[in-house]
Amino acid sequence: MAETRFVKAITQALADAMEADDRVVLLGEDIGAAGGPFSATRGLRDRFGAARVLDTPISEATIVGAAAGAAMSGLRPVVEIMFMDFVTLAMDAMVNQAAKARFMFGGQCSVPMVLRTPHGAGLNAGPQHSQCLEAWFAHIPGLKVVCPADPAEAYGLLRAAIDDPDPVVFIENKALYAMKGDLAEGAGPIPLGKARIAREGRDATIVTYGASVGRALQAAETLAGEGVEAEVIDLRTLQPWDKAAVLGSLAKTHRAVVAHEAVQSHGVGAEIAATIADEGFDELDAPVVRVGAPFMPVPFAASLEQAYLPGPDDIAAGVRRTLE
Amino acid sequence: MAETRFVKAITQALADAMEADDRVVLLGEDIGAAGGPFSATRGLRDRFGAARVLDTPISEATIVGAAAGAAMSGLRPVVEIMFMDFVTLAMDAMVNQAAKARFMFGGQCSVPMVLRTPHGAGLNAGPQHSQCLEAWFAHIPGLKVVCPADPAEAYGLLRAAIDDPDPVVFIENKALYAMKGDLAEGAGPIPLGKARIAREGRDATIVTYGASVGRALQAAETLAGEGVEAEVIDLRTLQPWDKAAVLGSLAKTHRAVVAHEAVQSHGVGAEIAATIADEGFDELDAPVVRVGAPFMPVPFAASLEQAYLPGPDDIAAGVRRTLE
Amino acid sequence: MLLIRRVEETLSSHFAAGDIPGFIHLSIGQEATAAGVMSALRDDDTIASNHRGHGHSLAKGMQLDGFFAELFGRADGLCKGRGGSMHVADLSVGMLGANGIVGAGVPLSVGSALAHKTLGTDRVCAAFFGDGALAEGAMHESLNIAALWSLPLLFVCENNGWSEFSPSDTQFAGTAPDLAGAFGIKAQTVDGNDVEAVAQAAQALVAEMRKGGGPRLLECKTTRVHGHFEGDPQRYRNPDEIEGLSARDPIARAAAMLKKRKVAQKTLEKIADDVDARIAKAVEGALASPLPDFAEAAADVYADPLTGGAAHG
Amino acid sequence: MLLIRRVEETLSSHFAAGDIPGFIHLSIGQEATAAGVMSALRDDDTIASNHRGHGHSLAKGMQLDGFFAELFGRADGLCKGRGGSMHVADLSVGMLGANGIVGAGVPLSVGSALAHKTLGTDRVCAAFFGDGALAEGAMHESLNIAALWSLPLLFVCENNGWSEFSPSDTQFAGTAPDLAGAFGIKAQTVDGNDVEAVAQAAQALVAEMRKGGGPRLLECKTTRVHGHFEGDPQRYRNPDEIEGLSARDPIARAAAMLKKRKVAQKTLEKIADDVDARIAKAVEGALASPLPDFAEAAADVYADPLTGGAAHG
Ligand SMILES: Cc1ncc(C[n+]2csc(CCOP(=O)(O)OP(=O)(O)O)c2C)c(N)n1
Ligand SMILES: Cc1ncc(C[n+]2csc(CCOP(=O)(O)OP(=O)(O)O)c2C)c(N)n1
Ligand SMILES: [Mg+2]
Ligand SMILES: [Mg+2]
Repeated sequence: MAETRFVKAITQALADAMEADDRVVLLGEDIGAAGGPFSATRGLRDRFGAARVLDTPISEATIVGAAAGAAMSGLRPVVEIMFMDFVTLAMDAMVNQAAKARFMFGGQCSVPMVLRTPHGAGLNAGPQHSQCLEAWFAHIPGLKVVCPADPAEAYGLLRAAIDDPDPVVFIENKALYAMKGDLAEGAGPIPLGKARIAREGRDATIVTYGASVGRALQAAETLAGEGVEAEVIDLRTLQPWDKAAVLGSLAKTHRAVVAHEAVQSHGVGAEIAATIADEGFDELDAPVVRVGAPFMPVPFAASLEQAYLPGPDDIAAGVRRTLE
Repeated sequence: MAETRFVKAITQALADAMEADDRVVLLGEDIGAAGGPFSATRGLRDRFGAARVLDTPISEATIVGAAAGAAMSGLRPVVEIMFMDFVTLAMDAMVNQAAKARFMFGGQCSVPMVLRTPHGAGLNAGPQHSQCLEAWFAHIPGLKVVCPADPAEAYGLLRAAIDDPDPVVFIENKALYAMKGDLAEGAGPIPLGKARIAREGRDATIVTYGASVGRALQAAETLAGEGVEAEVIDLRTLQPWDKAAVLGSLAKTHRAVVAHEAVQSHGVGAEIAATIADEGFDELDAPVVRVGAPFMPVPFAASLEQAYLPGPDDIAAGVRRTLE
Repeated sequence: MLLIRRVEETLSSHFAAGDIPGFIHLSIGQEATAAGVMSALRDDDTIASNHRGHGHSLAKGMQLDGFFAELFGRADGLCKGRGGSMHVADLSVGMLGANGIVGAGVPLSVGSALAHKTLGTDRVCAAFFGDGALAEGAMHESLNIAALWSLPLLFVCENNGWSEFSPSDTQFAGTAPDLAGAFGIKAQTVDGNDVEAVAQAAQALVAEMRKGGGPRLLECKTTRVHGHFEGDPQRYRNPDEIEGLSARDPIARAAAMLKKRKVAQKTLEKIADDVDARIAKAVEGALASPLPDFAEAAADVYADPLTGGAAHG
Repeated sequence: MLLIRRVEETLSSHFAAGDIPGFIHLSIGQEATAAGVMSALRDDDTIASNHRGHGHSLAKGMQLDGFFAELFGRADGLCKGRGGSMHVADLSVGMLGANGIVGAGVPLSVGSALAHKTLGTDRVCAAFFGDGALAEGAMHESLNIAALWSLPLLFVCENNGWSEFSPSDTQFAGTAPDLAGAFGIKAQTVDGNDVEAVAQAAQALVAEMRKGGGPRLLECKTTRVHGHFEGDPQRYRNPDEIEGLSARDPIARAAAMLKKRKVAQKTLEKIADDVDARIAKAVEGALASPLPDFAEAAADVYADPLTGGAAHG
C-alpha cells in the first residue's frame, strides 16, 4: 500500500503494461521528452526508449488513425489526446475505423488500442479545453468507455483497458490528477463493465462516475447528517455499463439520481435514466433525477465556472427531490 | 399545392432562400456542376452562378470551418456533407468553433450557417455511409438540430434553418429523398423548436422524428386495427425539442414510446425518455419504452440491414408493451 | 491484372442484374497500378486501400471465393456480409481493408508501417489513394509523420483525373509529387497503365524502403473507364474522352507486350480460361452461400463478450 | 509593438500574482510580426488568430480596456469573461478571435476571405499560426482551397522554433514556404523580429492580394522568449538559447532604428508613457469590473431565445 497521486497511478499503469508486453507503445504530443503536459508519462521515454514513447506532431486525426492501423498490425498502442476537446479532430479514426474494424471485417481482427484523454472543468481553461464528451463515444458500437474515480481505480482500469482486445476510450478528469489515494503493491487490472458500490445506503441510489464520484460521496455525507442514507454507485465503465448493479441498487432504494459533470442534456446520464424508466419502472417510487452541467459551453471566468460545475450540493438537492 | 419529392423540396427551399437573400451561398462536394450526389442542388449552379454554389475539394474539416468563418464575415453559408458519417471529420469546426463563437465571444456575433447532411440506412451502403449521429450534435450547447419527416416539412424547416441566426445541423434521412408529398404554393418557414402532432390518439404517445415518423404512422395504423389509438408526435427539431408538446400528450395518454432509427443507446430518445421519467413521472402509467437500432454498426448485406432497421413492427410492439 | 478485369466485368453485369447490394466502384482501366505495385510486395507486407479497392485486394492475394461472397452480401463473405465492396478485407494476406472514408486508409498505413518498424521487421506498407484524396488533411499529416519517423510507407496515388464527378484540377492545386517533395519525400510519376513501368518503379522504391530509406511516393497516371460507381451515367464527362481511353487500356497493352515477347497465344488463352473458371466457381459459391445470420453479427461487435452484469448498449 | 510588450509584461506579473485565471501564452519577442503584418491591413480587413493572440489582437486595434477585463475574467471583458486569453475577440475591428484549437483559425480565415471575395470587396483576411500548426491537416486543406479559389488570404506563419516543449524539427518535415509552394502559393520568409522587414513584405503581398492575386504566405522567423505558457519552467530549453534571444529583441531593434533615424528620445519616452498610462487605466478598470453574471451568460448561448414550448437542453 502506498499513497499515490492519480496521475502517478496512470504513469505506473503505463509502465507496468509496457514492462509486461513489448507491444505496448505510447503516442502523443509532448509525452516523450517533456513527460506529458500533465506529467502522465514522465520518465517513460527514458525508461522504455524513444521507439516506444513517441512524441508526435500536432496531428490528432492521424495519430489516432495510426494507432488503429498499428493495432491491426501487431502493436498495442496507447495514444494520448491532450484535451478531450481535441478528439473532435480524431472522430473518424476512432468511430469509423477503430470501432468498426472488427465487425465490418467479419471478426478478422481486433483493434487493441487505448485513447487516453483528460476531460472536465475547474482549471479556468475555457470552452475549448474543458468539455466532457464521453456520451459521443458511448453511442458508438465497438468502443468501450472508461472513466475512473480515484488513483487505485485509475491504475486497475487502465491496466484492463490496455489488456482489452477492443478499442477503449479512457477518460481522466483533469481535476483528479493531483488527488491522492492508496494503491496496493502488485495491484492488477479491474475488469471493465463492473460497477462498484462506493458507499452503501438504503434510501436512494446515486449513479455516477469519474470526478463526480467524490462529489456524490460528499453529497451522501451531507445527506447522512439529515438521516438520509444514499448509496453511491461508481459505474467505472460507461460502455458497457453495469445495468445489473444499478437496477439491483434501485430494487433496494426505489429512488435514483444520475450525476455527472458533462452537460446534462444528451449526456451519459440520459441513457441510464432512460433505462431505469423502462427496465426499472416497477421499482421506482419517485421521478428519476439527473444532475449535470447546464446547457452552455464551459465558461472561462472562475466565478462562472464555479456556478457552472455540478457540485455536491446539486447532487444532494437531487436526492432530496426524489424523497419529496 | 403541388406534389413534390422530398429532395426537390430541399432544392426548392435552397433556391427560394438564395433568391430572398444574396448572402446565402452553398458549399459542398460535387454540389455544383454535378448537382449534388443526391441531386439536392440540381440546377442551382446554373441559376445562381458558380460563386454562390461552390464545388469544394474533399476537405470536410475545412469547408465546415470555412462556413463558420464566412458566417462570421457576412455570408449565410449552407454546407453539404455528403454522408453524415463524414461529419466525423468536421467536428472541431462545428462543435468548438461554430457552436461556441457566440457564447465565448460574449454575444459579439452570430454564426448563421446550416450544415445539411443525409443520415440513415436502407441503401446497403454499409457501416460508414449509414450512421445517424444526431445525438452528438444535440449534446452541444450552441447548435440547433433539425430532422424533417416529409417534403413539406423539409421545405419549411430548411427555410427556417437558413433564416436562423444560429448554426443549425439539418439532417435528411436519405431513404426519404424519393418520398412524394404535397408542398403548398408560397409555403413559408416552419418555426424551429415546435413539434407537430402527426396523428392524434388517446392511448399512447409515440415521440419520433425524421423517417421514423412514417414508420410510427404505420405502426399507429396497425394498432388502430387492434383498437389502440396511438398519438404520433413528430419532434421536427431535436435541439431544442418541444418538451411541452411531449409532456402535454403524455398527460393525455400516460404512456410513452420514443422511436428513432439511430442506435438506441445514448441516442436522442434517451434524453426524451429521461426527461419523461423526471418531469412526466407523475403522469406515467407504464414503463417508458424506447425503440432504436441495436448496438452494432450498420451492416451491409440487405438481409442484415433489414433486420437491423427499427421498423413499424418494432414500434407497434413497443406501444403494446406500454399497454401490458 | 486479367483476373481483376474479369472479376470487375463480372461484377458489373451482376450489379446490373441486381445481385449486388449497395454501390460498387470499379477500377477497370486502373488494374496495372495494383498489379505493378503488388509485384514489389511480399505476403507479409501490408496495404490499406480505398473505396475503389477490388484491384488492390485481388493483387494482394485476397481469396476469390470470400471476395465474391462478400460483395454479394453472403455468410461466406470474407467479412461475413457486413462490409461489402467498400470494406472488403483479408487480414491474412495483409490487406487492411477497403475504406469508405476518402483518405482514411492513409493514417492506418502510417500505423501499420510504424508497427513494421517498431517490431524490427523489414516489412513495408503501401497506402493506395486517389487524386481526390490529396485534398484531405489526413494525407498531409500522414506524409509529415512518415517523413519525420522515416517509416517504411509507400504512398501510391492513383491519379485517374477524376474525383467523383469533378475533374482533378478543381480539386487540388498541386500534384502528389510536389506535395511529397515539400516533406522531403522522394517521389516518382509513372504511366499507371503500363504495368511494367509501375512494377519497376515500385520495386526500386520498395527496395530502398526495406533498407531503411523511409517513405516514398509513387504517382500512377491512370484511367477510370467506368463511372464513379456502377450506374453512374457520367453525364459530366465528354464521350470522346471515354472513347479515347481504349488506346491506353492496360490489359491490351500488357497483352501486346507479351505477344511481342513471344509468349504463346495458347499460354494467354490458358490464363484467361483459368481466370474465368476461378471466377465462375467463386460466383457460383457466392450465390449458393446463405444469407448472413443476424445474431452472429450482433455478437461480433466486440472481441470479448462481456459477462456479469454488464451489457453493451 | 511597445504596447504589446508592456501589456504582456503587465499580464506576466498579474498572472504571477494570481489575478488571471486559466493559462496565458505570451508573445514577448514576437511583437514585430503582429505589428508588421497589421501595418498592411485596413480596419475592415479581418484576421484569425491562435492561442498566442494578444499581439495580433492589440495590433488589429482591439479595445484595451475590454481586453484586460476579459483576461481578468470580468463582466466588462470583450467576451464578458466567458473566453479569456485563448478566446479574446473583437469583431468590431475584424478580429475573429484567438483560438484554443491549434490550426482551427485557418479554416475560419478561408471562410472570411471567401466572404470578402463573394461580397465583392477588396478586403483581405490574415491567418496567424505557429510553426507547430503546420502539422495539422487543416493547414493543408486551407492552403489548397485558398489556392483553388484564389482567395484574398494571407497565411502568416510565426516560426518561433517551438511547438510547446518540442523543437520544430521534430514536428514538421518541411517548411511553410515549401508547403505553400506545393500549392502554387507565392511565399516569402522574413526576419520576424525586424518590424520593417515584416511590414514591407506584408504590404507588398497584401497589395497583390487586393488586386486579385490570390493567397500568399509570409513566414516570420521569430523568438519565443517566455515559456509556452506563463509558469512553464522551460526545463527542456537550453538557458544559453534564451540568453541569446535578447540580441534579437524586436523592440530594442526598433528603438535603435528609430534612434538612428533621429526620432527624439523624448518622443519615444512620450510613447512609452502613453502606453503605460493606457495600461494602468485598463488594469484599474478591469480590477474594478464586476464578476460576470451567470444568468446572462446562460441566456447568450443562442441568438434567439426560443419561445413556446421549446427549451434548449
Ligand atoms: C471523407 C469522404 N468524403 C467524401 C466521400 C465521397 N467520395 C467517395 S469517392 C470520392 C472521390 C474520390 O476521388 P479519388 O480519391 O480520386 O478516387 P477515385 O474515385 O478517382 O478512385 C468521394 C468524394 C467519401 N467517401 N469520404
Ligand atoms: C488541436 C490542438 N492540439 C494541441 C493543442 C495543445 N497546444 C497548444 S499550443 C501548442 C503548440 C503550438 O505550437 P505553434 O503552432 O508553433 O505555436 P506557438 O505556441 O509556438 O506560438 C499545442 C500543441 C491545442 N491547443 N490544440
Ligand atoms: Mg480519382
Ligand atoms: Mg511555435
